[in-house]
Amino acid sequence: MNGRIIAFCCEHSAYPAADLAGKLGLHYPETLRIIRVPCAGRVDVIHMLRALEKGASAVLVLGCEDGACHHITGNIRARERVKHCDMLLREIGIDGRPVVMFNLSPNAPHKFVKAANEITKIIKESREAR
Amino acid sequence: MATPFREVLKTKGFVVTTEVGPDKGSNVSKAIEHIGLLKDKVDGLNVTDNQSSVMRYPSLGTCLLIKEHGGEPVLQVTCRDRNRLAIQADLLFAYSRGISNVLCLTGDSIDVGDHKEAKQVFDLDSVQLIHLVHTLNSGKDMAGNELSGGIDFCIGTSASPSSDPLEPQLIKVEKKLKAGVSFIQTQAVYELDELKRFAEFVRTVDEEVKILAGIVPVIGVKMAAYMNENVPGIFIPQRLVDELAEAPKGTGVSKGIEISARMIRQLKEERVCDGVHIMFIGREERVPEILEVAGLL
Amino acid sequence: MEAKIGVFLCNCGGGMKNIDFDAAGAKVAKIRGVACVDLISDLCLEEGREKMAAGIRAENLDRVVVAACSPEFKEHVLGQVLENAGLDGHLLCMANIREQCSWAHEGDVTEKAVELMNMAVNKARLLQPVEKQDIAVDREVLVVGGGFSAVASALQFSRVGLRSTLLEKEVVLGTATRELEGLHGFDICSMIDAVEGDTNIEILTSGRMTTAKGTIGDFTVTITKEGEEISRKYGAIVLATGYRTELALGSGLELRADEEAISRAKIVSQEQLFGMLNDPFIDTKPKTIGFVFGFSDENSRFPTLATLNNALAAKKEWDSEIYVFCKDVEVDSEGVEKLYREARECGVVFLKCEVLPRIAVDNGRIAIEAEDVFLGEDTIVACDLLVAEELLFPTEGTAALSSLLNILLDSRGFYQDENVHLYPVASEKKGVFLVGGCRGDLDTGRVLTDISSAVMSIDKLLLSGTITVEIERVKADPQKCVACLTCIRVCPHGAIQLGRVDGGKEIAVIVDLACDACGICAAVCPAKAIDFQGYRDDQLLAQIEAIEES
Amino acid sequence: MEEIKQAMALYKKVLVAGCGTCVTVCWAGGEKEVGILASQLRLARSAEGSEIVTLEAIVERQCEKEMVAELKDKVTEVEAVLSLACGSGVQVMAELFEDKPVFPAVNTTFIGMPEKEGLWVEMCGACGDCFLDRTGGICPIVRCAKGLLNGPCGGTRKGGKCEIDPDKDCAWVLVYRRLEKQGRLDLMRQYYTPKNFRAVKRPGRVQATKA
Repeated sequence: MNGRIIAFCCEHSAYPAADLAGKLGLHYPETLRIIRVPCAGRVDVIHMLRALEKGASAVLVLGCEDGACHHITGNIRARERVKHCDMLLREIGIDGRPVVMFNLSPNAPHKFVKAANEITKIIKESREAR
Repeated sequence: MATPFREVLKTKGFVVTTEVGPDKGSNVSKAIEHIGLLKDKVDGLNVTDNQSSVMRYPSLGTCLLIKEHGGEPVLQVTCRDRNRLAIQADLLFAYSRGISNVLCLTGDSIDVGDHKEAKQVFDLDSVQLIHLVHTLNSGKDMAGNELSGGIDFCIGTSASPSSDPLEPQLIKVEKKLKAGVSFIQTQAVYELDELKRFAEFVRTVDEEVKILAGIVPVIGVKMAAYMNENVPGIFIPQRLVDELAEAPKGTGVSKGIEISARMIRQLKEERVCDGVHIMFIGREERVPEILEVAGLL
Repeated sequence: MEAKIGVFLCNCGGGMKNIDFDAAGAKVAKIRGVACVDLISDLCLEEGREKMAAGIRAENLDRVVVAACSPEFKEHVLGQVLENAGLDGHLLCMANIREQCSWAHEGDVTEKAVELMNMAVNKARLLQPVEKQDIAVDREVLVVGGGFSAVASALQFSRVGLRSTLLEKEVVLGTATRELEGLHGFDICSMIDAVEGDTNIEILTSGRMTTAKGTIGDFTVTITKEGEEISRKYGAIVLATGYRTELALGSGLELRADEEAISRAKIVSQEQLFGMLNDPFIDTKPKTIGFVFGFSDENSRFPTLATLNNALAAKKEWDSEIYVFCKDVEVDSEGVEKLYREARECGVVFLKCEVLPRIAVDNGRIAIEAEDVFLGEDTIVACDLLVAEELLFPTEGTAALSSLLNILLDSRGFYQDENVHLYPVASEKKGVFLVGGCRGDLDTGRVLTDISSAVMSIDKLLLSGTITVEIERVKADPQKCVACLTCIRVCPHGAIQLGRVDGGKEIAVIVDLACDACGICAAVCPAKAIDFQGYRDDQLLAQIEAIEES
Repeated sequence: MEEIKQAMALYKKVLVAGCGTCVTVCWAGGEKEVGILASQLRLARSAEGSEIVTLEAIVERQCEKEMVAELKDKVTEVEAVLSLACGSGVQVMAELFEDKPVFPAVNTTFIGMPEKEGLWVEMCGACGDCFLDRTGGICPIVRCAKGLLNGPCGGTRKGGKCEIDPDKDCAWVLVYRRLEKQGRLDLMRQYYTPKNFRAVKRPGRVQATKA
């Protein structure tokens, strides 16, 4: 594991929120690597799994708030897939490398930073538990 | 010796039957106890066939016990566990040992029982099963082969007068009646009017058939709620639930018995049906109490 | 052939002090496929961009990575630079080393910047050009409805030079609207006159849409009018099908059944009250009037406006005593604050309540009982007339139209806006717009705003007669597609159809004009047959792989 | 998955083979699922500290020998094959490459149709003695939990739902409603003799007689 967190960020919400966080000087862990996607609904289970295979310690999928998805159902589908991916990981006994979905709006940089910090905390706690 | 059930149906004004539920295991002492207690108080003793798809001591075996102890058994046969070969063989055996009443049922689904991974059979359905008994009665098996030594069963079946929607059920009842049965045992009923309507329908198809109303005492509000929610084809009206709720703690069973006995009296007085079939699962020993309160002893 | 990638770094005129650009440049130069690395300090200026174009030409690059600020700002401009240098704009990939690296962290982040560039180079290697094409569009607009929003939309379309058809199911335009116009303060009759005299507007009354096929710029609609079928082509469709209301009687605001019969006539809507106020022959003028509104969570400003106007008129015409029971008076539309002050000054009493008042019959009058949250005590007012809260519902044909056009309805049965904040008058189907009451907007001001933005959007789309479209940016591979219909069923924009390419077997065909490039189809495809240039599976995975290399 | 994981425990290099037809359409064994399963296997192995090499392939129709044969090179390379095809695909694969162990990765359950995107319902039991003409086009053999031929059992729940699952419709109530609508309820009143459950002798074998 190389400690990277892969964050798939929807270009209608999370990506501009991340930009705004930078602009406002809100800091978050350097391990975060953002991959821009046109909609959280573009992110498939295989992308999440491959990120873990390549050594990521966690995967974030960040999409629009409920009811505000630019593509109507993209964020809902993304959440279902994250849930499915979580199930697949539990099947093979992998825990402590979370795959998590958050919803936020483009003007919510604090929520973006919170998501980044929260997942970092989860990873840390599960590492200490082991 | 008990009077053959067929004779009872023809001659007695108000027929009373009840059930003996076999135990899980080979120890039959409890069944024998129940048989002794009930055999002279009722006209027939039904034995359930792996009821609710829970595996138990067989219906056939318990019927033999009843016969041995001088009672009149009614063999319940479902289509769930046996294909047409097994059913025919069992019926031949039963008749050869003096069992001459059979109740033809579809059977609950495997999914509700305790062997959920078993293969369901349902080679026949209940209408086909009735036809099958008639075929055997005529001295032939289903494949048309002659039998050495015929049989002569008195055939009954079941019906659900409270189903929703009711029409498809009635079509099925009509088919069963046309196939030829001597008696119908209904699912538990709590509304007199419902049963009246059902009996009316039955009479339009078959004037001879005897209708035995199903009686299941409800012994508490919780049981009522559970049955309304989970047991298909049963509807317990609110006024009965209220009556149960008002009963002092610890008197639920007596209250249930009282309500059932009242229902039986009404059925008899108003001549709604030709008899009752009492199902008091797990409390067979208190059946005489119902009969007593209902004035049937 | 291996791609020749050029990397252009911009230090934002010294705005990223925690990155060592020389060191970063040296590292990036070693990545496979990188042909040149240039540090340009002013990519946001014309000069910087000219340097970049020159670099592309000089090195004969075929892929470009720019490491600079967020692509949100400059991606389209830099794409143009590539186009000017003879490359397709889609061959650009940006590494966001400013907002998401330098500015997001304290201390030296050179290494992270290099990693981000590595991710971008990995992706750039796999980029492919996307062809563009001008597609001719129909310049006519179909406006469904015949009320205020529909008629006003048609008039505005005419003003910008677009022809439109008004499709109304009733025999004449404005049937339901005529009764509302006084209350809403517009004059539907003269608007209808204007429409009838306008050669840019065709009126189809007693007509219903029976089928609708196609996509933005190219809708084919069949209309049934008096038993006859008419087929027409339109570039865009505007739904202005309005709303209907019901008095919110029930859930508390109701009379007992025995009281109902005698006193029901004393409960009226805003519209009925307006009618009474304008009836010169009214026999008895109510001495006391109670208004109840604002308890049903409607989003509209209209109840406040109607109450204020009606209350002022009743004061003036009848000199009635007036009590208003409401949760909130919403005065944030233009001129409403002034109306509210006027109402208070002439003696209208406002009572703020948190829960819906109870009503009962008292001596032939209607008693309204509620707890005033300011006084903290129960207040009972006996009224001769109660103007009750009204609930809003979509008109009866809404559901049928939505399924014809394949657009969603919200939980209340109104058409669903594509995005409440960003694109309120667009439906999720490109080229279908929603205005006025059918999306829950009632007050005239807001409806006019709806109409203007819809007309502006459509004008921009259709005026030139063509739309420039990216061709096959999202495409199903005919070899791999098994026509399982999954993508067709999930596409939120209704942009995928079953069709044949070059007479082959039936497969999923993505209509470029209607596609909004979300990639949901590419994610769900069980055969992995759909490629989305720029966000292809291999392109996303190439970025992921970069973290392993680091 | 636990089953697959255990089955694969002995091998270091396997072929994960999907099928491009039915199982792709029902989201069980197309390229997407092949990719996910392979990734899951690799992750599981690496979590145990070992490794597994996975090749991935899609066969247009895994029930066709000629099409499966195209995988020869890949199969030669690996120690075992994990097939995401239906039961027949798995068996064709196993027959064709007799020397390699072939493992099924999906449990084939039924012949159905999509009710909506992502939901499939069983429609046909391939009994070989079709009854649909008498039931208004609703198969009671598979859509009734008990496969009854002469009407509903006594277990029908309120509103015409099935005894075993309140989310499923009682097939016989559906039959009743459809036949009622068509004015053909007499079909339901008819008595149907026991069904020929051996219309197809297992193992099934059908020889086309046309051309």
